[in-house]
Order: sequence, then structure tokens, then C-alpha cells
Amino acid sequence: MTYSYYPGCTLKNKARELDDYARRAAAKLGVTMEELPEWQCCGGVYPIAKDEIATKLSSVRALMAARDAGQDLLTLCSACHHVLKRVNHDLQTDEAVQTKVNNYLAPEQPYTGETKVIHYLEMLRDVVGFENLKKQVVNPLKGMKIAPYYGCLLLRPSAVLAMDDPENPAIMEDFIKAIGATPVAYPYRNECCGGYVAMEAPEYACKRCNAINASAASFGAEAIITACPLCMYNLRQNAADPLPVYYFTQLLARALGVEEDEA
Amino acid sequence: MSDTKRLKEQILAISGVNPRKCMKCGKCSGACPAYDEMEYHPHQFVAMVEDGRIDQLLASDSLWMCLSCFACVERCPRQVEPAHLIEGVRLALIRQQNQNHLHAEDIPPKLNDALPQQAIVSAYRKYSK
Amino acid sequence: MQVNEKEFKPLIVAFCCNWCSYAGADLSGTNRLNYPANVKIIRVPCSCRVNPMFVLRAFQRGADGVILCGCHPGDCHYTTGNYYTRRRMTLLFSMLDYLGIERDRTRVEWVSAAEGAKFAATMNDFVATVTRLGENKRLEDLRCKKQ
Amino acid sequence: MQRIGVFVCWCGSNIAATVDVKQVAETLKSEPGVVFAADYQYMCSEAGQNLIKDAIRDHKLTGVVICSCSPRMHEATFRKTAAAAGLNPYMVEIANIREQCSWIHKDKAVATEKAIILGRAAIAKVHLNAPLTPGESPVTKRALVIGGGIAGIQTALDIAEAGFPVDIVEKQPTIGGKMAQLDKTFPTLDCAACILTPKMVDAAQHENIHIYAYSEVEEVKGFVGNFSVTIRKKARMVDPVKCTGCGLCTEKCPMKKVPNEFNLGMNNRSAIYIPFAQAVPKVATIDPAYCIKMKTGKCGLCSTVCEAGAIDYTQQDELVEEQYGAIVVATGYNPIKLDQFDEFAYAQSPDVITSLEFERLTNAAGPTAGTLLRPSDGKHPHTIVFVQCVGSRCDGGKGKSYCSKICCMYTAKHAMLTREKYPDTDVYVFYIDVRTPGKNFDEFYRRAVEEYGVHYIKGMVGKVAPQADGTLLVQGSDLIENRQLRLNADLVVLAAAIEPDASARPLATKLTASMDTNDFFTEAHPKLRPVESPTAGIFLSGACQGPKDIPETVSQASAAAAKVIGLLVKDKLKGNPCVAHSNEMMCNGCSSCEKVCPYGAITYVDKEFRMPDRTTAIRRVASVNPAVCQGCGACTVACPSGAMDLNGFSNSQIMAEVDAICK
Repeated sequence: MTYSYYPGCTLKNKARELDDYARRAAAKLGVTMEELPEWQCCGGVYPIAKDEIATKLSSVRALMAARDAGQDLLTLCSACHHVLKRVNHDLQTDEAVQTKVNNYLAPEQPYTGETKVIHYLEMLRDVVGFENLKKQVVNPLKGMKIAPYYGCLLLRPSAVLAMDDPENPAIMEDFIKAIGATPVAYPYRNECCGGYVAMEAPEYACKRCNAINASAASFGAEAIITACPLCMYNLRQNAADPLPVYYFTQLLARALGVEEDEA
Repeated sequence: MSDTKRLKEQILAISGVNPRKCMKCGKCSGACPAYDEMEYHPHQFVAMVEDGRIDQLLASDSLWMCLSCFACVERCPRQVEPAHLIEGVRLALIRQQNQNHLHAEDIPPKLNDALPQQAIVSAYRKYSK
Repeated sequence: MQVNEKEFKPLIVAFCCNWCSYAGADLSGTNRLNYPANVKIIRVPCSCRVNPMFVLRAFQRGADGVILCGCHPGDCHYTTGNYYTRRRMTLLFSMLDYLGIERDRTRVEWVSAAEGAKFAATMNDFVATVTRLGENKRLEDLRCKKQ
Repeated sequence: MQRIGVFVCWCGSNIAATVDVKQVAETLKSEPGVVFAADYQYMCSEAGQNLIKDAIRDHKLTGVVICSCSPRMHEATFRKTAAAAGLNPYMVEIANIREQCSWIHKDKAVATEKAIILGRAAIAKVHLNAPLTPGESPVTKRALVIGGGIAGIQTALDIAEAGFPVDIVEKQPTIGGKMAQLDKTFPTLDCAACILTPKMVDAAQHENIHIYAYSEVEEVKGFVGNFSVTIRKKARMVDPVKCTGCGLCTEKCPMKKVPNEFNLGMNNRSAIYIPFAQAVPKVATIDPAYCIKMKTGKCGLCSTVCEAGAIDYTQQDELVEEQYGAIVVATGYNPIKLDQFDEFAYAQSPDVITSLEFERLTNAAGPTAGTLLRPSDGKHPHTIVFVQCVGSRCDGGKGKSYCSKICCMYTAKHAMLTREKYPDTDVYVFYIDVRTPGKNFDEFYRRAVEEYGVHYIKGMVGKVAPQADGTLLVQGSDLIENRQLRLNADLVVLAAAIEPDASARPLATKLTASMDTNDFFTEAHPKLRPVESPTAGIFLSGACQGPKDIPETVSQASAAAAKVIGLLVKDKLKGNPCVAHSNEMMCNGCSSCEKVCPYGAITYVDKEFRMPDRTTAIRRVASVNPAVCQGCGACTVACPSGAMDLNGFSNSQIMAEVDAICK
């Protein structure tokens, strides 16, 4: 299986390991990730305003490039996934956006949301299959109690993101089971970490992260996994007594025995 | 048309929200993780925009406290989408002259080594035009 | 004659089955949901009572659009009538299309007795669509034309 | 040429405010054939009807056009009026100038013009009307009630008491329905079982009632007065005649790990079971999905211990066909599934329960023998939070747009009973609105607040977070105090919306009875005919028509019974004369019409015809049985030679309407 891959700004920089591990694990699983040749930043947040077009264009370029390559678009960072998926949905459903975007970009073939945006976790679940993944695990993370942290961007609004049940998701739990560890159920896995207020008002983000971290710890979690560099930052920097936080791809790589391949 | 009326129409158009769908159950504010940080809560945004009491909202810090986590959007039984409305109010302010909440020159002192690019990009997107 | 789109008011003949759609039309009236006055409803027991002849006659006599409304598939008061309607009209409409009566001038829509809002919305949409198409002259019998 | 009278109704101001009724009458007076035209304030009033009658006599009218409300409203009224004046009732046509004209248009000129055109179409049709005489059909003096809850039981008892035989078809092994699962009933707090079970026994013992328990309606044929219904008696693997209901088999059955649906899965039952002690009929049933004998062929213990020899592992489903004159739908409701609302953590914590589960937890016959205990650890809860409107009043796809009506009252009941029995318990109710429109209802709710100290909080819960210590953190709005309230609760009870039973939709299709978008059965008229379906002979009882509490359900059940009795006392029913007929001279015997007829009303006969050359020939021609034909008209369109036509809606009549509209 070959995907067009959209890494996003942070994965080229502060969150390089999220990307690295993902690529190595994918190679082991027989999935090819072809990075889009000229991707641009998605903007970090989805432009909610109905009249915003320009801020959606960079996403459309990425979506269109995947369409032209005849591939689904694979994402990794929660924020990029959220933005790309929602912009794509706008292109599928909002005629005004469709017209304006196509007038502006004037592509040879108008873009109307044909690309399928798929998150790395969804790829593991729906394409590789967790049962199959389990078979390929060489270092099962036995006994490790892991709290999955979804945050807000992966799940909501569920009508558009459609990844999993927005209030009682299972995809990360199933992933944790597949790599041999034990998922820890706790109620704040889908609560916001504070997101972009981290820079403006770190003390406010602290409150959010403390609640999440403490809840996970109270249920006996030894570590937290996330798919989002900003959640990672917040949970590490802004929680008191923080549990170790990993990108899910790092534990995936560890379980598949490819974590230490590269020095 | 009065300024308030024009502002209200602008906010409704930007956000695509119809505040009249609200049945005042307060579920948005019951779900909101930013509740304690806010002077005006999500359900009040809906009521106050509909009421035309927008100046109070524009003057309040509550505007900048919404995390756009969409918990209210997800859980609203009437599909009002309060987070979209709050964004509409925010933009109604930011799009006016000299109303950026975050300025480029403010950023460097707030940075640290671990802060991901994403945080800067999204904060800038949320707080400035 | 130049048809001014703003002033042109198309004549729409709507055949409504007695059990669902006619009741749906009544409900949109009860709820005071507006739709243009140029829609005139003819009550039939079932949408399957509508003979293709009636549709042709309407166009011949100067109608600009014809719409059939019946119960939702599976909910026909006579169990299977609307299935016949669906098949007959698919055939008829494609033949009319061939004759130059555009597809958008003819429509089959399922409206239940509870869907007053849908009835009004459907009529508004249909009138708007036919208005865009302008006057129908294809099948019109000029002998029937008012002088 | 007909002599037509036109009568334009003002309907008070309903029509007259937007339609110039005088002008309509004046204009239509000059239509060909119209010899009389008048307008009047209320044509359906006695004075209005007298106006029509007098005109028919004085002007020797042969046809009548009434420009008024929908024919669905008053066609029958005006036909009777005409008949009273000696005119054939089918010489009356209605022009609908209220629902389809005055109520939807605002501009008086536009509405008046349309009213005139609608009037013209009706006049054009009347010109081609012919007097019709309805045929008669016999009435089978037996009723079928589908669903054996309190609604079905009450309807059946009332019909049976009037002397007509009734069959109840119930898909569960016992009758009783939802009410059998309840503990107490509002607003009187009498025990549900104490008032229901005697009725169940009455039904079982009534000489006019036969109960088909564990059975379903398979097929429905026929029409009002003459329904033929196939009932599937599902195999119980137990002979209901031999079984004494002693319950020994259920004790001895080794398979005891079957979720007990009567207790909503909160405890287990055996694979052979009797749903509850007061079940009617009190007969054991084998659950083939769990029975070891049925699955593996080994075991057979129940058969060994049954002294009556009632167990029969080879029993098969049985189909029986019965004839009925009337059918009553009483299929009831269910709470919705809460998959879409897991912000309340129903799937994540056993201590988040539905109100119906709470009902079982407080019922003496329930899984905890009536002691209120938390499902997770069996401990007594000290703080209980009730959440109202879970899935009710919900726009969009997740829940139900309607108010479920019963939740406010049963929650007040739960809260009150909890406080009465366990005064050390704190009880909170999160509500959006408290809706108590019923006799003694608001007083009841106020008692919960004032006498029992239940905390009512205006606002909705946003999230329920199960904590590591086993409590539930309930986070919700307190709109009056303008704060976000966070409560540590031991038990959270969700007032789940109610929806029609899943069996209702396929049943409606079998009955050709219409439903609304929520799958509630539609009534013939929302105010004036609330217990009849628009389909003749089908009646509605209980929550299948809309959310209802017990008093309302019972009232409606009795009302439906009264309607059924009114039908069954008749020996003959006047049929609908608007049926198809075939012009034998034109029929070529092709069978096209026979193939499309859903009722099998068309047969072919060989008939002798005189040919133009004075010879005779035998030709095969279609013949319509007017008692069976329902008048849909499918055959009229299928007929290639134009021989088939429909009384009251003939080809020429409809064409005349088309012509009049397009003129």
C-alpha cells in the first residue's frame, strides 16, 4: 500500500521523532509513505469562519496533490489531520467554498474533495489491521500500562472526523493492545490539553494538563501516548508530576523492533 | 442598520450559527473545559449575540479563553455550534483595525526550546489576522 | 416573445396521491408554509393512477412543469402503487426528454402525510427550477392557446 | 348538461381573509353549467348545509362544487348533505381553497385567482361525474390486537366486554409489556404490578380473549371488516397446554448464564425460563441461543424433570390464519440505545444506568430484590444524579427531536421514592424544563422538591467522568447560579428518550398504515380522529402513536376499543364505490391489469359478444370484483386498450381537471 504523506511543519522540526518512527514502522509493515513534494503548512488550526478561503488553500494544494498522485493522503499530526480532513469536507459539501477555491487555484481538474484523508492510526486499524499488527510485533510491551490521549482534534466534530466514537473511542486502546501493552481507561482522554494557549497563557494550559495527567495516573497509567506534538508539549511541560509521554509511533517502532535501528 | 445589528449579522454569517436554535439547556457550558477561565460562558455567547449584547463580549477576555476543542459542538443537542459562534465574535474583533490580540513582537519572549512550531502558528492564527 | 425570468410564472401541475402527498400538502397549509400559487394540485387516489396521458395533456395544454407526489416507497397505501409510478415515470420522463421536454420539468417526489415542510420545500424548489428553464413550448398545442 | 351549484365557504376568516369569496362565487357563476353560486360564512354549519340542500332542491342541481377546506376534512360531510337533499353523494366535488390556497398565500389577488382556477377544475370534473352507489361487504366480528402491554390488554378487555372475540398477539413469551417492569406509577405511587397483573389475569381468563403469546404477525391481507392475518406462533419448545408453569425446569436447567432481558441484563436467567412470576401465560420457554440441548444435542435435563411431559425439542414455528374485522396496533415503545451519548459514560461505567434500569433496581422482584444498590460494587449509593432529556429534544441525527413526555414525571417519582426510602441520600436532578401538564402532576413534582428535598438544577450535564475511587464526577451547568457544577455521584440515572418499538415499521408496511418520520403511527386526524389510522379498519392504542404515560395510554386504549366496537356492531360496511371497471367492448383480454392489481380483484371471464357481422364470438374479458377493489387505479394505467377506468377518478375527469387548470 502506498500513500501520499503529509508530515506538517512540526514533524520536520520539534517532533521529528513522531515522523521518524512512523516511517520506520510503516516500512516494516509494508506501507510506503511518499512525502508530498511541495507541501505547505496547514495553518495549525482549522479556519472556522465560513468566509475564509485563503487560509484553506494550502490544505487544498496538499489534498489536490494526493488526488493527482492517485493516492489517499496519510496524516500523522492530529492538528494537520483535523485541518486537512475538515477542509476536505468543506470541499465535498460546501458549494461556495468549492467555487471560490477552484476559481482561485484554477487547477486543470477542479477539486471537489475526492481525496481520502486517513490518519496513521486509521491506517493501522483499517488497512494493516490490529490483528495483523499484533502478529508482527517482536517486542511486545508486556505489562506496560498506557493511557491513550486523544485530545480534541482527532475525534471532534465526529460528523466530519468520523474516526471513532467521540465520547468512548477505542482505536488507541486497540492499538495499545496490539503492541502487547495494557490500555488504561480514564475519562479525560478526549479533553483538551489547552492547545494553542500554551504560548499565551501557560498557567491556563497547566490546569488542563494537570487534570488529564492526574486522571491518567489515578487509574494506574505508567505512560501516556499521543499523536499530537502540541499535546505532547503541553503534557510534558505543563503538568505537575508528569507521566512519561510518548508519541504512539515510538511505541509502535519499539514493539516492531525498529526503534533502535538508527543510532 | 445599527452598528450592533450589522455586527450581529456579520458574526452570524462568519460562524454560520443560528442562535435561535438554542433551547437554553446549558449543555455547552456544562461540557466546557474553559468554563472557569471565562466571564461569559458558551451558552451566554449564544444568548448575548442573539440579544445584540455584543459589545460586552468584545470587551471580555472570555473571547480568548475558548480552546476550540469542539466539546460544545459535539454535545449540543440542537446543533448550535457555540465554538463556531465564539470564533465569529473573535474574528469580528480581530478583523477590525489594530485589534490583533497577539502581535509578532510579543512572540519571541514567549518562546522556549521545546515549544513546537504548531503552537506558534496556531496561536497566531487564532489571535491575529 | 422574450421571456423575462423575473416576471415569468410557470404553470405547474402537481398530481398528489390522496393518502400521503395530498395530506402532506394539506399539512403544509395547516402549518402556513408558503409555496407559489402557480402550483395547482390534482388529487388522485394513488400516484399510480397518473396515466402518462395526463402528463402529456398538461404539457400540451401549456403547463411548464409536471410533478407527481406519492407515498414513500414501501409505504404506499395500496402496497405497490408507487413502485409502478416510479418505473412508468422514469420511462416517460426519458421519452419526454428525447422530445425536448427537459428532465427538470418533470419530477417524481415522495412526500408523506407528515412531511408538510418537505412538500412546501419541494414545490418551492421545483418552481424555481422550472422558472430557470423558462416557458415550455415543445408540446404545446397552439390550438389551445389563448389568443 | 349538468346543473351545477357552486358554494364558496369563508371558513370564518380562514379563507375570506385571503380569498375574495364574493368574487370567486361571482366568477364561477358564469362557468358553463353553473346555475347557482353562493358564498357563506361556514358552509359546514347547519345553516350552511341547509343553504346547499335548499339550492339542490330549488335549482334542481345535478352537481355540487364546494370551495372550502380540504376534502380530507369535510368531503364526507358535504356528501351526506347532498344525499339528504336527494342528490347522489358522489355528485359532489370539493375545491380545496383553504389548505392549498388561502393558508399558503398572502396576496389576496393571487389567492383569489388560484381559488377560481381550483373551482373551475372542480366544475370541470363534476360535469363528468356519474352517480355512484357503494357496494356492501360483510364484517367479520372479531378483532386483533397487536401488542400485549397495558394498551393492548385494555383495548382487548374493552372489546371483549362488549361481546366480541379478540385475539392478542404478543411477541414476548408473556403479556404485560413495559408496565410489568415498572415499580411504582406516578402521580399516585401505586404499585405497577398490583394494578397490572389483575388485568393480565382478566385478559387470560376472559372467554372472548385469546392470547397468542410468543407470536408475531406474519402477513396481513384484505381490508376493513375483512382482514385475513397470518400469525407466526414461534416455537417455545414447550407445549403450552401441558406446561403447568411450576418452574422446576428453570431451576434444574444447568445453563444459568443468560442475560435476563426482563431485568435489562442486570442479572441472569436460565436457558429455559419464565420471564417473571406473574407471567401470562405462565408457560416456560426455551431460548434456543443458549439451550445446551438445542446447541449440542446433549443435556435434556428439563425434559427429564418435567412431570407434565411438556418439553418438546422438535417443536417448529406454526403459522395460523385468522379472520378479523378490525386491527388495533399497540406495539408500544422502548428507550433508545445510548451509544451516541457516551459523554454520560453509560458504556464506560456500570453505575451509569437508564431510568428503566433504575426501575428494576428498586423493584422488589428485580435483581436486588428492591434494595437500591450500585451495580458495580453492590453498595448503597449516597449521591444520585438524574439527567433529563438524554436523547430527547435533540436536533439532528443523534437523538429524537420530540419530547419523550414521561421522563419529567418518572424522574420526580424516582427522586421522591429514593429520598423517602433512603433519607441519607442526596438526590440531584439536572433538567432543561420540568414539564408536568397532567392532573396532579405539578403538585407531585413540587412535593419532590418541597417535601422530599430533591435538588433540582436547571441545566444540562456536559460530561460524566468515572473516577479511580469509583465515584462519578458529574460536570454540568447550573444556569440559575451561573456556575459549572461538579458533583461526585455514586450513581447516575439517565432519562433516555423513548422511541417506537422496532417491530412497528415492518408492521406498518404490512398494514399499509402510515407513520411519521419518527416511526410513530399517524392518526387519521390529529385532533378529531386520534385513535384511528388513516387506513380504514386499523386503530391505534398507546405509545405506538406517540409518547404517552399510563393514564393516557389507558384512555386511548379504551377509545380505540370503542371505535372497534362501533365497527364490529355493523353487519355490513358500505364500500368505496370509486372502484375500477372494465369496458368489455374495449378489453382485449391481455391480463396486464390482473398482473398489477395488488388485491387480486381482477379476474377474467369468457363472455359471448355479438359481433358487427351479427355472428357471436366468445371473448376473454376482465372483470373487477368491486368488493375487493380498493380503487388505486394501477390497472387503469396498465391497460393498453384504455378499457379500464376508475369511478370517481376517470381518465376524462382528470383530463378535464388538467384542462381547466391549464386553460
